[in-house]
Amino acid sequence: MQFSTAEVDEPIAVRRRWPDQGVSRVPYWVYTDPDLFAREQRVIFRGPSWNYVALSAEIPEPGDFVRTSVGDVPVIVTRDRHGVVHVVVNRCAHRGVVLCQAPSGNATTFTCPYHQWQYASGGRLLGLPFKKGVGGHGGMPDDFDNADHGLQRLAVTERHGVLFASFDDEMPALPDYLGPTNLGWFDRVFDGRELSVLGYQRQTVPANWKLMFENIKDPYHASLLHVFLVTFGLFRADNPSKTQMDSSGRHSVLVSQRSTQREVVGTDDIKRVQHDLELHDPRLLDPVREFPGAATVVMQTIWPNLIVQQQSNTLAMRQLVTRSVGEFELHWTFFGYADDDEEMTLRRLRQANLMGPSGLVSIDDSEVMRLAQRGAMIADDGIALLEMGGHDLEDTEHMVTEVAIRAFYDHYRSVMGL
Amino acid sequence: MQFSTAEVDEPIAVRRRWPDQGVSRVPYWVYTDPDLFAREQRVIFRGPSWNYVALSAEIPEPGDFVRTSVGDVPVIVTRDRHGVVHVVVNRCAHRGVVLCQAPSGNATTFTCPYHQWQYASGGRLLGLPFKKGVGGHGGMPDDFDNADHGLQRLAVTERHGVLFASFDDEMPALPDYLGPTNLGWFDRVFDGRELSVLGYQRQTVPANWKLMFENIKDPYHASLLHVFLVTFGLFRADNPSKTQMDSSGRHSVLVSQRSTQREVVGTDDIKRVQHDLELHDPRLLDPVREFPGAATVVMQTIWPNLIVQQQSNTLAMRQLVTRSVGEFELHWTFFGYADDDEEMTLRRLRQANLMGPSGLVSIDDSEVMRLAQRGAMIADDGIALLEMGGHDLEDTEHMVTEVAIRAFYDHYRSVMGL
Amino acid sequence: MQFSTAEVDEPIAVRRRWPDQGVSRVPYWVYTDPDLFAREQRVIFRGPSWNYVALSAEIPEPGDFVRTSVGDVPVIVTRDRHGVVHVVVNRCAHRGVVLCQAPSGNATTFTCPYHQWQYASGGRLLGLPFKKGVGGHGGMPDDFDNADHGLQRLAVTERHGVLFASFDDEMPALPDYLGPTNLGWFDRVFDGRELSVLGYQRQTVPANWKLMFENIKDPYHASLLHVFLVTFGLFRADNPSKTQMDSSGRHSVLVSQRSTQREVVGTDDIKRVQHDLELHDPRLLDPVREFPGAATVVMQTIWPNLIVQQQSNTLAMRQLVTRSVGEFELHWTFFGYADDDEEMTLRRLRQANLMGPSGLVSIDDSEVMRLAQRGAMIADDGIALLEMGGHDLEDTEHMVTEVAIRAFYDHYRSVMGL
Amino acid sequence: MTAVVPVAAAGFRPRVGWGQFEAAAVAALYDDYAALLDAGEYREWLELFVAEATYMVVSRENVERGLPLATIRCDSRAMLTDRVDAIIGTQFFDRRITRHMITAVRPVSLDAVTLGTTANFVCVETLVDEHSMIHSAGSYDDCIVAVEGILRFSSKIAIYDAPLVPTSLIVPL
Amino acid sequence: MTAVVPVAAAGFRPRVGWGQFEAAAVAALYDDYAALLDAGEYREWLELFVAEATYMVVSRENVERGLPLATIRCDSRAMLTDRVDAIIGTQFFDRRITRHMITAVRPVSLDAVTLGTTANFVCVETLVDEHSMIHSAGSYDDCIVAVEGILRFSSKIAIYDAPLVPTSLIVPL
Amino acid sequence: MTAVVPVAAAGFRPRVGWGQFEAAAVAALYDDYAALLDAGEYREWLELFVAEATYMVVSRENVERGLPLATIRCDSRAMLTDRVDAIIGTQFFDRRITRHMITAVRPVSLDAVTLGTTANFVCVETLVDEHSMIHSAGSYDDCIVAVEGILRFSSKIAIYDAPLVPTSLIVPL
Ligand code: FES
Ligand code: FES
Ligand code: FES
Ligand SMILES: [Fe+3]
Ligand SMILES: [Fe+3]
Ligand SMILES: [Fe+3]
Repeated sequence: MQFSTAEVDEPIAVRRRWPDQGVSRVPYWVYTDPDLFAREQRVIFRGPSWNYVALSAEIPEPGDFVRTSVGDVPVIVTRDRHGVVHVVVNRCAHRGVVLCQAPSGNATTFTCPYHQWQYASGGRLLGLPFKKGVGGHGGMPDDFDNADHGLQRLAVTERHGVLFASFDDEMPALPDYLGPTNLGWFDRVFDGRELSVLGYQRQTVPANWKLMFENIKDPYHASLLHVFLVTFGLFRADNPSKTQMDSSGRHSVLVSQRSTQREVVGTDDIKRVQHDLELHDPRLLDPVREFPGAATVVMQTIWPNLIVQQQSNTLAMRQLVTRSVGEFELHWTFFGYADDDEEMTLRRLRQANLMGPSGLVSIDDSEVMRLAQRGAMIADDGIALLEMGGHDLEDTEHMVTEVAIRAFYDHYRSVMGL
Repeated sequence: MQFSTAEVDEPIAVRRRWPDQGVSRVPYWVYTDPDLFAREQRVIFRGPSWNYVALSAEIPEPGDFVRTSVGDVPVIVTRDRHGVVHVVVNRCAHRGVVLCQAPSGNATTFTCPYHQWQYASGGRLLGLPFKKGVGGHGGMPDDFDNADHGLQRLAVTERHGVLFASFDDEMPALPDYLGPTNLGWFDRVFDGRELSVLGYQRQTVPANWKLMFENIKDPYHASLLHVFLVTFGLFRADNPSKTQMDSSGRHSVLVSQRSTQREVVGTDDIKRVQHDLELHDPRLLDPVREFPGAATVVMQTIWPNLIVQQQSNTLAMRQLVTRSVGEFELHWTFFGYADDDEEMTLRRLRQANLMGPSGLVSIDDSEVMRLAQRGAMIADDGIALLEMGGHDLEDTEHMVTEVAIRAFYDHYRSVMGL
Repeated sequence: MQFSTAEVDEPIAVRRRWPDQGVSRVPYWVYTDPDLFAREQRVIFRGPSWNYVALSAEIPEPGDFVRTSVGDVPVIVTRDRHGVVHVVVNRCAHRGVVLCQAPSGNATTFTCPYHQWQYASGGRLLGLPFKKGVGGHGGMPDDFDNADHGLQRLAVTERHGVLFASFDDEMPALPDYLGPTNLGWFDRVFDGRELSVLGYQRQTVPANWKLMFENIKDPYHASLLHVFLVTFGLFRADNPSKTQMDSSGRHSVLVSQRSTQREVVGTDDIKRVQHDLELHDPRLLDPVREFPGAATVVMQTIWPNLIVQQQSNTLAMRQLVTRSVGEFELHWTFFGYADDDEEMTLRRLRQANLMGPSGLVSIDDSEVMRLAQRGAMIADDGIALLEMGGHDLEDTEHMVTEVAIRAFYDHYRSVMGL
Repeated sequence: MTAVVPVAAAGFRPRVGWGQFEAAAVAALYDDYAALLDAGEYREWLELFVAEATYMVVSRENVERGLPLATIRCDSRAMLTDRVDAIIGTQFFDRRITRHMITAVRPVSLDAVTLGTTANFVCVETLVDEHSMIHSAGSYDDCIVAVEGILRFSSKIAIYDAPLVPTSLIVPL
Repeated sequence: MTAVVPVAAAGFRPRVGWGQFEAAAVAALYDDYAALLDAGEYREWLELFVAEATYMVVSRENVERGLPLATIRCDSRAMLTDRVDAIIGTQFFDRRITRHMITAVRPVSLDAVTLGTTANFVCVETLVDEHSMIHSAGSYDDCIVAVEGILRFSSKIAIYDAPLVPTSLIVPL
Repeated sequence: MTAVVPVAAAGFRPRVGWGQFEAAAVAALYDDYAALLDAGEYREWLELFVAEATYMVVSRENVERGLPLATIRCDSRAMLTDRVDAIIGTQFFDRRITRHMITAVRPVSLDAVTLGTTANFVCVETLVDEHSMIHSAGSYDDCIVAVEGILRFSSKIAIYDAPLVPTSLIVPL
């Protein structure tokens, strides 16, 4: 079978009407409507988009594979015996069994447990037992052609060790998809050096997936919610910073620069700051500059399922996996570079304390997403406000704006026909 | 945002048709249809009704607040610095975060964790960080007016220490809402004396919320289900008793009088009674008369979310909080009077053993509600029978009737357009 | 109330269209659409079908009863004081309480806990408290007739100790319902000898109920999935075997014959076989022949909720109880014959290690059903393939076919109007 | 006269020595406590209390807010017996099978007569036709005395963490 | 010959003394039992049984109704070994990670050779891609003997409370 | 310098003797550990570690795949103190009430200074307005030393079984 990426019948735009004020408003039903969620799966995650699936460094050798998901479709990312990477849907073409359960491994064939149908790394059906019957009895019809019954394949692209896949075969090349500005920021971290995977952190968040993108595209909250960041000078609203989108608004990057000092300037953002707090073990935060330029925090969101995180020396891919309209999984793949020395590796591992399900920054975010979802679920006629920084969709040179969220919903509306 | 209290589009009355026999029948889909439940939220709990929210004694001081719910809308009941009580929806006007998590406390401002928007006790938006931007950058548009972005306020009324709220600003005064008869019974317990809160008991019940009202409006079951009551003479079908509704049928009161003896009279209701059972510690039940008149049990149901319980000397507000079509929360606030001596307080605390999630009376009720919901869920074409005491809607002078339930559904149908 | 067995309004066939290739394809939405599931309850389980409910040996004495379900309707199977078996819906005719909670017992009357309405074994309403009121007050209307308010009764039929029930009063006799071939296989195990119940095993399976029938009607998987069976010679694809349906295709039987040896013949099915594996305690598998003919495995599926299992000497009724579109319960009633000696009983008890939630055969099946459901839930536009053995619906003399599944869906489509 | 407010310490209580009490005997008392409740032997379970014992089940919410209301309040073993009589004889409910998992039993106060202990509990409940699930979790705040060499509870307070009880709390914690 | 009906006492069994058995050694046996199962070391786990040992997993329903059927029935350690061989070598299933929480280990019978014990268990299971959840809860009814000073199970019956098993019962209880 | 990869043994570790360590004292250490965390006394909880102690919370997935990343990584008690400061002072989250059920504490390595232990844990969590539920299950892989006769953790690794953490892991395991 193949997923249709065709438009779906139900006329959502009729049932649901976006507020007249446009993208400076977000109706709460975008976080709670199961039909809308089903539509998002079809037109966004199974539609014309490049979904992050893995780092090439996770499957360095021929036969290596990892399991992951594109939207809520389980897929296997494989490297075949010739070193070519494939992404196939993890569902048997016979009767639909999810056939691979290992989170990762090395195999050049995949066999379904139910009737032992065997597939190649690229999804091709290699063979099935009793195809010709047994003792002249049974078997598949003469017109049965293995070629028609492989695992569904996705289009695959790789750039500097990062793997993306799409259900759409007509996708533009990744550089065109990202646009020049965001491509530049992408290449800043993925500069062609070999990556080394440090490990995974995974969590479920009881919130709609779009709240995660809102959160990362929202510099406004950082200096207000993340007391830890501000307390230790990692982020301040008055730090030099900027927000840059691609032309469609679907991708964006937030760039900021650590302040060199901690004195209190007269900004609003420090009400809850613990001025007296000092680290007992400074090794928890001993950032060193490793990238060209002054930026110390670069958070890039790549439509529709990826956040590339560079906070000081902790680097991670944050992959969104949608579970339901009210829940998503966040998979963090922490990495460094193959040429990191052990001291740098230890630094990254220690700074990882800031991120993930126990992250001294991200705990705050998970919690407000959870509470925002609860707010959205109260009733379906509420509306969120996105007016910080005005109503426009332009790049900015500061952090006091919700522009990247507006741009996100501008694109979302066009894709979803809302 | 504001909740619309307008009628909703889906023509339920068309999809669902009430049985021709009228309110002496109840179709089981009223307990199981999620669309109907959503409509109840809009037209009942967020419609023209006075919802119980708290006792004034729970927030005696300026700044005191408690969290609770109206239907499935979380609200905060606050007392401002001037002593005025407000009820506001517990959802930030910015991007919908449920902002207050403390079950109770003292605060004259409420700050949302996400971007530190700050609200007054009455919901007015006091301020937000970076409203004017930072260093000349960003900030809210010039036309942004705090007055447009407060927490949604509910109308509030208080009578003799009991607080009610409504999403409808056009509500009649509480005495008119209750009607003379039920107002009289209300004032019997709430006679203006200062109340003292003894504590809370809370439980979830896997049943539709209306089954709770049916149960309390049903004197027929009391002498048959509650063996403990009958065994110890607290209730008998042949006790002097009556059932009184208001003119709309939405409120009702059941009044009964303990029998002075335990001999077996020839009623049907004693099959399961344990004649030989005696209390090992009579302090568990040593009721004293404290109200004028002979009534010893007065159970008053006030549309749409309150039961006022007086069973002997145990007094409690039972607040219904709807969670889903198949589950509700029951919040019990046990109270006495500020002038109770310690002996009376202890008596109330001991008699509390009869009520709540471990109540020697209410355990029975929770269980039959659970089993009635399971019965309703079997299939949606079943119908319950409400013919005890006939088909009418008149007050009665006895306990052998389901009239108060019929009256409840008579009102329910008119409000719901069924 | 009575369940209507009438057709339902929603025009499913319009919303859902079966693939053009017919029954050699199964669209995944048959496993995931809640509306379809509701329709199945009405037109299949509450429609013209004989549902297995119990073995007569479970309720040998007058007054004996067991609780079970027909589809998702809880029922009680009772034997009245005269020895007559009845099947009644376990829901009070008054206000819907599920009245019987004991899994089994002995009682000639059933009393609802809520208001003590009392029913006879056959569901007749024997009486209710206060029917005539108390002291001249209240009570039921004069026109209230107990005869109108019994528990809903199902039609009941018994054959050789096996009890079936139906919501349809016009059902054909069981022999006609089964058809001659399947009746013959049925009578092979149920030959009129008295049965003895050895015990129960019960499990929930997170899969649509039809996947269970597919699994049992699928001989193709047996030699490929069940390594234990093949390893110990209990099943091989090249064993003499056959698949036989009734004329409608709804019932079927799979018959196979253990091979006398374990040498490897050149079939595909032994990839995973553990050639070196020997039993440390051969008593785990010491089958003896007990039925006429050479068949050692006979798996019969009887529409819509029964599998009769004979694997060597382990005999069990597998009853399907639907819980939701994505979950069913499997209730295993293991039995033998009253004239079994203790050695045979022990043999059956030991061979029971092959079946049930811990069965060395059935563990495999539960797991693939779980994984097939997960595959079906991925998206609703996938399609399963049923071409093994061709496209036809004819009986076969071999195991290399999916014909019985095709026949099942052929009947399913006609009943469901798909 | 009985204290109105449960004397539960909401917070942490540091460890003291076992004094004249044997740790193993205290552990045995808790083990028997769980085994008796989980076998439904409520009458025998009563024997683990002295006649004057008080038994309370209370929500952490009330304890922390200093409110005197308990969910189950027995000011004597006799009153606890009345509750057991009710569970066995007068209440209607579907059977609950419980498993009380009691861990971290710690001595927290000691005098010539009484050992104060705290412990954690998680109560797993199985209802008819349902899977086993967590009913409640919380902590105990108890007093233990020796009666002719046998340990008994002179006071027991079970403090449950979640204010919301799932349906009912029937089997004692 | 082996008893057809599991010799499980459905009800409560009162405590006896530990006799010649050391309470700590019995506790260690149960701790190793849980640790081995939860690490997936099924072969080593077999070593905790004597050769003649019987092992059964039974639903409380069958025990209470006096029905002989077990869900897992091994009439010897050899038969239990066959099951372990199957779990390791022939069965298909997604990996289950378990945590057997065993509490309230109590001596309930004693003779010159054998100590009878009961205990409570709650088994928490973690499946691929899912959160940890309760798989089952119940009680043990066991017999323990000393073999050259080392304690082993001569019989073990795990009685699970909920008749309905969630999907499958693969890892022994 | 600190090891990059957590020195957790993914698999089973056989039992050794208690040596110079008292089993009861080790049990008391774990009991205090649970009681302090579950009472929210995080500062006092820090006292159960020696200054040089390392503390890690890591997913079984990373351990089994040999990946060095931990979910919480503290290379000293000072760093663990920084985390406690953050939990108390800088992080935003709704209150979590936990119950750490720790069982099967077993000695698995012993030298003149250090006792290696493993144990099972199941952490039950209660959130505002919700029922108590399982947050996580897993095993401990610890090192214990005696400081002036008092037992302390010199290293602790909590390995949780389910790769997916429900929302957040805030209270230490
Ligand atoms: S379902 Fe995969 S081989 Fe049949
Ligand atoms: S959501 Fe409340 S301040 Fe932004
Ligand atoms: S509901 Fe059964 S008697 Fe009233
Ligand atoms: Fe953030
Ligand atoms: Fe009642
Ligand atoms: Fe099978």
